[in-house]
Amino acid sequence: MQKVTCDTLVAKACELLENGTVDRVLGWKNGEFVYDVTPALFTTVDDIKSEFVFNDFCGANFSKYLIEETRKTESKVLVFLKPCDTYSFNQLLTEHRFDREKVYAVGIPCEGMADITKVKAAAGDGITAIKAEGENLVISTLYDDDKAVACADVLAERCVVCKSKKHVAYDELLGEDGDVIDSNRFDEVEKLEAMTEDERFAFWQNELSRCIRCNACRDVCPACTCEKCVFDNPESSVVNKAISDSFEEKMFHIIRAFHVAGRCTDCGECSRVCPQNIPLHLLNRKFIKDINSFYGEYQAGAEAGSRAPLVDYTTEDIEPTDAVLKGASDNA
Amino acid sequence: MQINGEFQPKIVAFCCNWCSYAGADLAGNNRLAYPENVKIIKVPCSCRVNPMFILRAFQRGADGVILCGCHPGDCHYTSGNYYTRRRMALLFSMLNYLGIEKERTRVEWVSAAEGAKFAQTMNEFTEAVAALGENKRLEDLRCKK
Amino acid sequence: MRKCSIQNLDAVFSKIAEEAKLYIPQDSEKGTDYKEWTDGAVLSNSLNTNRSPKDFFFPQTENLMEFKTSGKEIEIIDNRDEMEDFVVFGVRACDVKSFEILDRVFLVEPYDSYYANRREHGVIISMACTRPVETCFCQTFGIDAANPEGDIVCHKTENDVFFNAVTEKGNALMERLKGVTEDADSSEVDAQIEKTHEIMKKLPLANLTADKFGADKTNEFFDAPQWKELSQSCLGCGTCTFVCPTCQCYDIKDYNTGHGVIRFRCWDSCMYSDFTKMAHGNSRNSQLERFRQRFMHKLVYYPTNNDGLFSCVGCGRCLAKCPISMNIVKVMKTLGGKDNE
Amino acid sequence: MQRIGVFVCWCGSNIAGTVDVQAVSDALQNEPGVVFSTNYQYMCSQAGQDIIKNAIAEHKLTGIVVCSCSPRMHEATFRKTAAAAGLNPYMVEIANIREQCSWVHKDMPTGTEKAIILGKAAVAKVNLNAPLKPGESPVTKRALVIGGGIAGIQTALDIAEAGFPVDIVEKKPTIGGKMAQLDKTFPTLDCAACILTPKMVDVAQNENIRIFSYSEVEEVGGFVGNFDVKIRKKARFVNEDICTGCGICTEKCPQKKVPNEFNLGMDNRRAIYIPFAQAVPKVATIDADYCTMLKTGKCGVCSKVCTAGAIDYTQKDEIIEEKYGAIVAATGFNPISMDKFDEYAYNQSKDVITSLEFERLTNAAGPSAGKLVRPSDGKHPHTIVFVQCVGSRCAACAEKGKEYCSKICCMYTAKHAMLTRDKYPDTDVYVFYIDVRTPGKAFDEFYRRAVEEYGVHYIKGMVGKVSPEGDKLMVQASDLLANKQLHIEADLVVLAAAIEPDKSARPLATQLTASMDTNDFFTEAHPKLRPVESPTAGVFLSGTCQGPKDIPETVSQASAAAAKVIGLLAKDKLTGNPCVAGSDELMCNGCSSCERVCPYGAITYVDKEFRMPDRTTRVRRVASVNEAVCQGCGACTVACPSGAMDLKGFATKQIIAEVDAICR
Repeated sequence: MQKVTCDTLVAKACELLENGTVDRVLGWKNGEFVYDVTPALFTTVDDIKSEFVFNDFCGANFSKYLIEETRKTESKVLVFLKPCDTYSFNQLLTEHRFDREKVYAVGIPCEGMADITKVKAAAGDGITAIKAEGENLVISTLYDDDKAVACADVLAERCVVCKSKKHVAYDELLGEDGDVIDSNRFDEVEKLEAMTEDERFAFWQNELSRCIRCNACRDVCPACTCEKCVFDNPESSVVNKAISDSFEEKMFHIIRAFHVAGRCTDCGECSRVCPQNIPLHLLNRKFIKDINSFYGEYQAGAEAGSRAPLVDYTTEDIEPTDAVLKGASDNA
Repeated sequence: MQINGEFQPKIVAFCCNWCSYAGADLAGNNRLAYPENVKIIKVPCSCRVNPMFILRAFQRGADGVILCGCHPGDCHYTSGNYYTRRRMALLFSMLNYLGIEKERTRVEWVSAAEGAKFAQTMNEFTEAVAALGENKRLEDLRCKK
Repeated sequence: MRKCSIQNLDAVFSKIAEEAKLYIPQDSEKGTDYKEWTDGAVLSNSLNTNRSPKDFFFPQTENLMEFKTSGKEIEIIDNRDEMEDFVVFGVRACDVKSFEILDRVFLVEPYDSYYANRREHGVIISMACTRPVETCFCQTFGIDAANPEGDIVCHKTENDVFFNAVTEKGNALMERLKGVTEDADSSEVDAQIEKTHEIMKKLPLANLTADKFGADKTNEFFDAPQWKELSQSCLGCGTCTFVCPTCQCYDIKDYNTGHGVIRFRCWDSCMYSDFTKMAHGNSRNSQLERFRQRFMHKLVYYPTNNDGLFSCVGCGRCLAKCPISMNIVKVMKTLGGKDNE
Repeated sequence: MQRIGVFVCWCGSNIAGTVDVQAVSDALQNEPGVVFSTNYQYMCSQAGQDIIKNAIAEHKLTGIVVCSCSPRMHEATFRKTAAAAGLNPYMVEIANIREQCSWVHKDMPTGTEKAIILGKAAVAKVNLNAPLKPGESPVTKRALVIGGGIAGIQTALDIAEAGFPVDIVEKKPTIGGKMAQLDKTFPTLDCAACILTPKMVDVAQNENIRIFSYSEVEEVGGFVGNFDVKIRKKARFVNEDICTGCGICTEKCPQKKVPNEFNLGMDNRRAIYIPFAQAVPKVATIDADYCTMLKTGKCGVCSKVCTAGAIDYTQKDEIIEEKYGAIVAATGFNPISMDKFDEYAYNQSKDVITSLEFERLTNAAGPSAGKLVRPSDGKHPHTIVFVQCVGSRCAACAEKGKEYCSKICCMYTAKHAMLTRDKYPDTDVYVFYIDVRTPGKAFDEFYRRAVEEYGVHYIKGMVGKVSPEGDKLMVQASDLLANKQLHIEADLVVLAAAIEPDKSARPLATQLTASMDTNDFFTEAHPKLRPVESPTAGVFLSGTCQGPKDIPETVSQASAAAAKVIGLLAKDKLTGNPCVAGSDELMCNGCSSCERVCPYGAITYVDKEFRMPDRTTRVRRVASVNEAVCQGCGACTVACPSGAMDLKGFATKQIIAEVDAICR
């Protein structure tokens, strides 16, 4: 799937480390089973050569790590950014969350990452090896013969509806830059909008009632960078660790989505990490779709320093009552 | 809440200090009746109303929440209600997306001179919420009696 | 040992459900989870449930008591419902083992009556594994996936399900199931266990051992330099702890409902920044310390206090669910050195 | 825990008629924190206030709730009562059980129940109230007026007359602005220079006024009462203190081909110049773009002829730093560019001119010494067509013109038409209009005189096209009332160009953190009630920078702005509204959301060092609210996702407590 090879990245990382441009590298470290790649900080060429990996499971968005990383020292850190990661990168810059001077950003092209759940569904349990061969992944399992699965069939949802292959921020680009894509990422949202209120309620009740409040969606989110989240702050009046299928999860997810509205770049990390497979991106995407339709196209992170729609206005903005009607087709 | 077998919705109305709260006072001065289900909370500007307050009201048993502010362009703080308008447009659209009945939330611009509009708005809103019945979709069972 | 054909399993379920709530793993497009059995429910074939069955005995949120105020008076209310009997079917060997680990925490002084109440009313019907996957490492902790514990132990073969009641509770339930099961010998089951053992030897983590860890090893690992590297990308979310069948930490909080106060407990995670926060502040301020706490607890502290028993059962849920794919296996391999790889 | 007293007012029968006041005070007695609860006929009366004062002393109350009429009526009264009894006035909350309860609900049970709930909400809020103290800041007793037109002049004079020092910053070499370019003024037809120039002299002579001409505001910091301003005094290469304004240099300068902007480029001036005879300060200025000496180092004629020795070719821009208590924007207007209005052939023919150019053509000091002649050939025009609303009220052509009415064109066109007919009765004058708008003292009479006494042809309809043909201008127009097309052979066409704010206003607004509308006019603090104040405290608006106006209106507003400035500078200290926003620095992540929604520019960011729990230190960017500038709207509190920003007096916890109490 990937156009850049792991070797290219390793060579680039070693080069920048050796020539002193950076003194550490944020990259992916190989795991036990090919697909369990861990974000890691490399400081030596030896470590990079032996443990750095870049494969179809390197979905993690590193931009959020830069907040902590740039606070550590005065020297630069190398970060590899896929096109979607660069939007988060810019958004964090817009919000003054890290010092741009302390980062050396290398843009890497991306043809989409694989979703291990889809791979397992296609190839069966007990995966022992996954190899990329052309447009396919060849999967070995404990119970079946090797199986070739087309990369396109196991793409993560967020990659299927990829919004941009263009890097909006980098110091250096490996390979060629792509374009912003006219994706159909709002289709799923539209499907929900076309439902009746009752159906939508049933849908979300089913989804959100599975929430275990592990906070993974929030903790991975590059827009959720508060020093202390209101839901962790006993002084905030909304702190609550309990789950109660009648209210708390809805409160958490609505407020979280609202807090990142206009700032969410739709990187899709929230849904990727949800252990309960709740399609959380459908909340954020609803806000993005509404913002586009109410206030004109706006892509958070496309431009560092841009003014988010919720801290802006025009005198002719849509009225809330009309907005609700516009926001769901069954209301018309 | 049921009173004498009839459903009585709980309505929370956030009113900005400069226009809508004064509009509500004017409704009082002119003895324009509206349902007692409506309880007003005064805020300096409609832009002080955090979505969390609205969800909190539903959690605690409100059946409808209405926000009143100065007419766009007339905000005492010049731009507060413009932010309110965007925030609530997005929030209400999101609540409806989650299946919360759209009639339960509303924003209305009421000036200090519009006592009659205030009363009429509250009459209509209360009636609409009463027609929906109890808020079951954003309730917190722990808070029910 | 008794058996019934797979086609007749519904009759068994139906019989159990006559007198107790029955929960079985069921599939949905979002994965597998225990759900209450109702007529027509289909037993899942998958290995692990998303959430572990510890929820049945130690639910994520549990009300402990209520305080009602009227005027300036306070009334204390014990709001526990009368517990009804329930049966959990299809629990895997690793998850069954987790109950022993939880029991050693909750059923010693100070005795947890809420947990005990649920344990007393619950019957565990386990299910031997036949198709372990790459993330399984129960063998590391001496658990035999093919031969689980439980009140009743089940083995599913191609055509039949075999039942072997082990405990008093199990025997009592088996008695009730006489009409829907028949006597069977164990040869088919033995053969299947043999087969599963062969597969287990081939698992990628088959050679992982916990020998380096265990009771009284605190000093060996506490200051290990590797913790820094292991914990550096941890997000501090609670996924690993919440999917873990053996994590047992909880927080007790009060919730003011406006009419009174509900005192409840809910799962807590040692990965959270406010974990064990006290008046003076926090005892573990960095994610490194919190991360270390979790793994030291599983591999060293718990065994120290519990006759060498590890508080990990190798179910592999954290391997599958961690957002950054950091997990106990990587920790054991990194800290345990070369022998462990 | 608070010790709260509850005081339920009967308001005679106004409340007690629909609300069982005894039941209310009994019910609230049991609320958390309440240690005393009573009711009385008229709480606002002296006797009622004494009940409150005594209860505060007797029960050591830390907070009180008055269930009474609207806080808009008596909140101030009860706050004073509390203060008199030694309680912080912000520990008082009012439950509005009259306007919002007894007066709008009919029967006793429902009225009583609602009153109890409103009382509970107020009690819940007071439980979380904290004593508030308004902040104080000193006032620098000096004002800055930006712009030296008639608006700035009037404002500065009024402030100076009241005894406060004022500085005027004018970007041109002289003050006077647009009015100095006008010939006569409507509706009295007195000459603009005659009434303006004495005022300019007054400014120059007033000891309290300093003029920074040929200067611009470079940077504005600080806040109301305490602005720090940097002013760039552009190099004019003439020592102002020495130059006597004799004008010899402007006659001897060999560079003669500089378009004279005062006459809108209709004639030329020298490279060293004094814009007009009555300029203030009357000091020469070298135009560096044209001066041969400055460009090539060869010439020096002006220096040689200057007997005072005022010429200084080495002069550099100078930055002046000054503190001000108040700032007045008086940046004025300009006619819009006619470039986009090809249909009127403005760029094709010299004989299509704007109204301001017409002013200069008819002015005795203008390029034709006051003789109305065609710019192309100097001949007297016999047919003149005036076109109204060129670029004004242009809703459909917003990319070309302006949506608003420029307000002054109807009147000055009537003036131009009338003066033309008066001086040159042989001239045919046509005025094409959409509407004629003459609301103003003696305005409509003026317009009617133009039509009735002077025989100006007023035609309702718009000019479609002006085509130069030979030395004529063929004007194609429609007469809407007669419903026919007109073709007029004109000698001169005068366009009433829309006016727009000066281009310097937008960057200035940014520096002042003052808001603007979409047309770049400054926004008022309130369009009706605070029309001369900007929403940004300490910034005031004078003249057309706020919206189109004529001279009388401009002068009124200029004086109004001055009155507001004087009111501010007369204070030694400013007492703020204590209900202001505040950021919890431990929570703030410095994301800038709050800053972006603040209408007052009250939020800035500072880098602060924090000690982390693990004993390391970390420098973080955090928001800091200037309490003197914050007006307490609360927009920032919702923009802040961390919940770091809160509003005193309307804190999140307080509002949530009210919500809880109401929904209970």
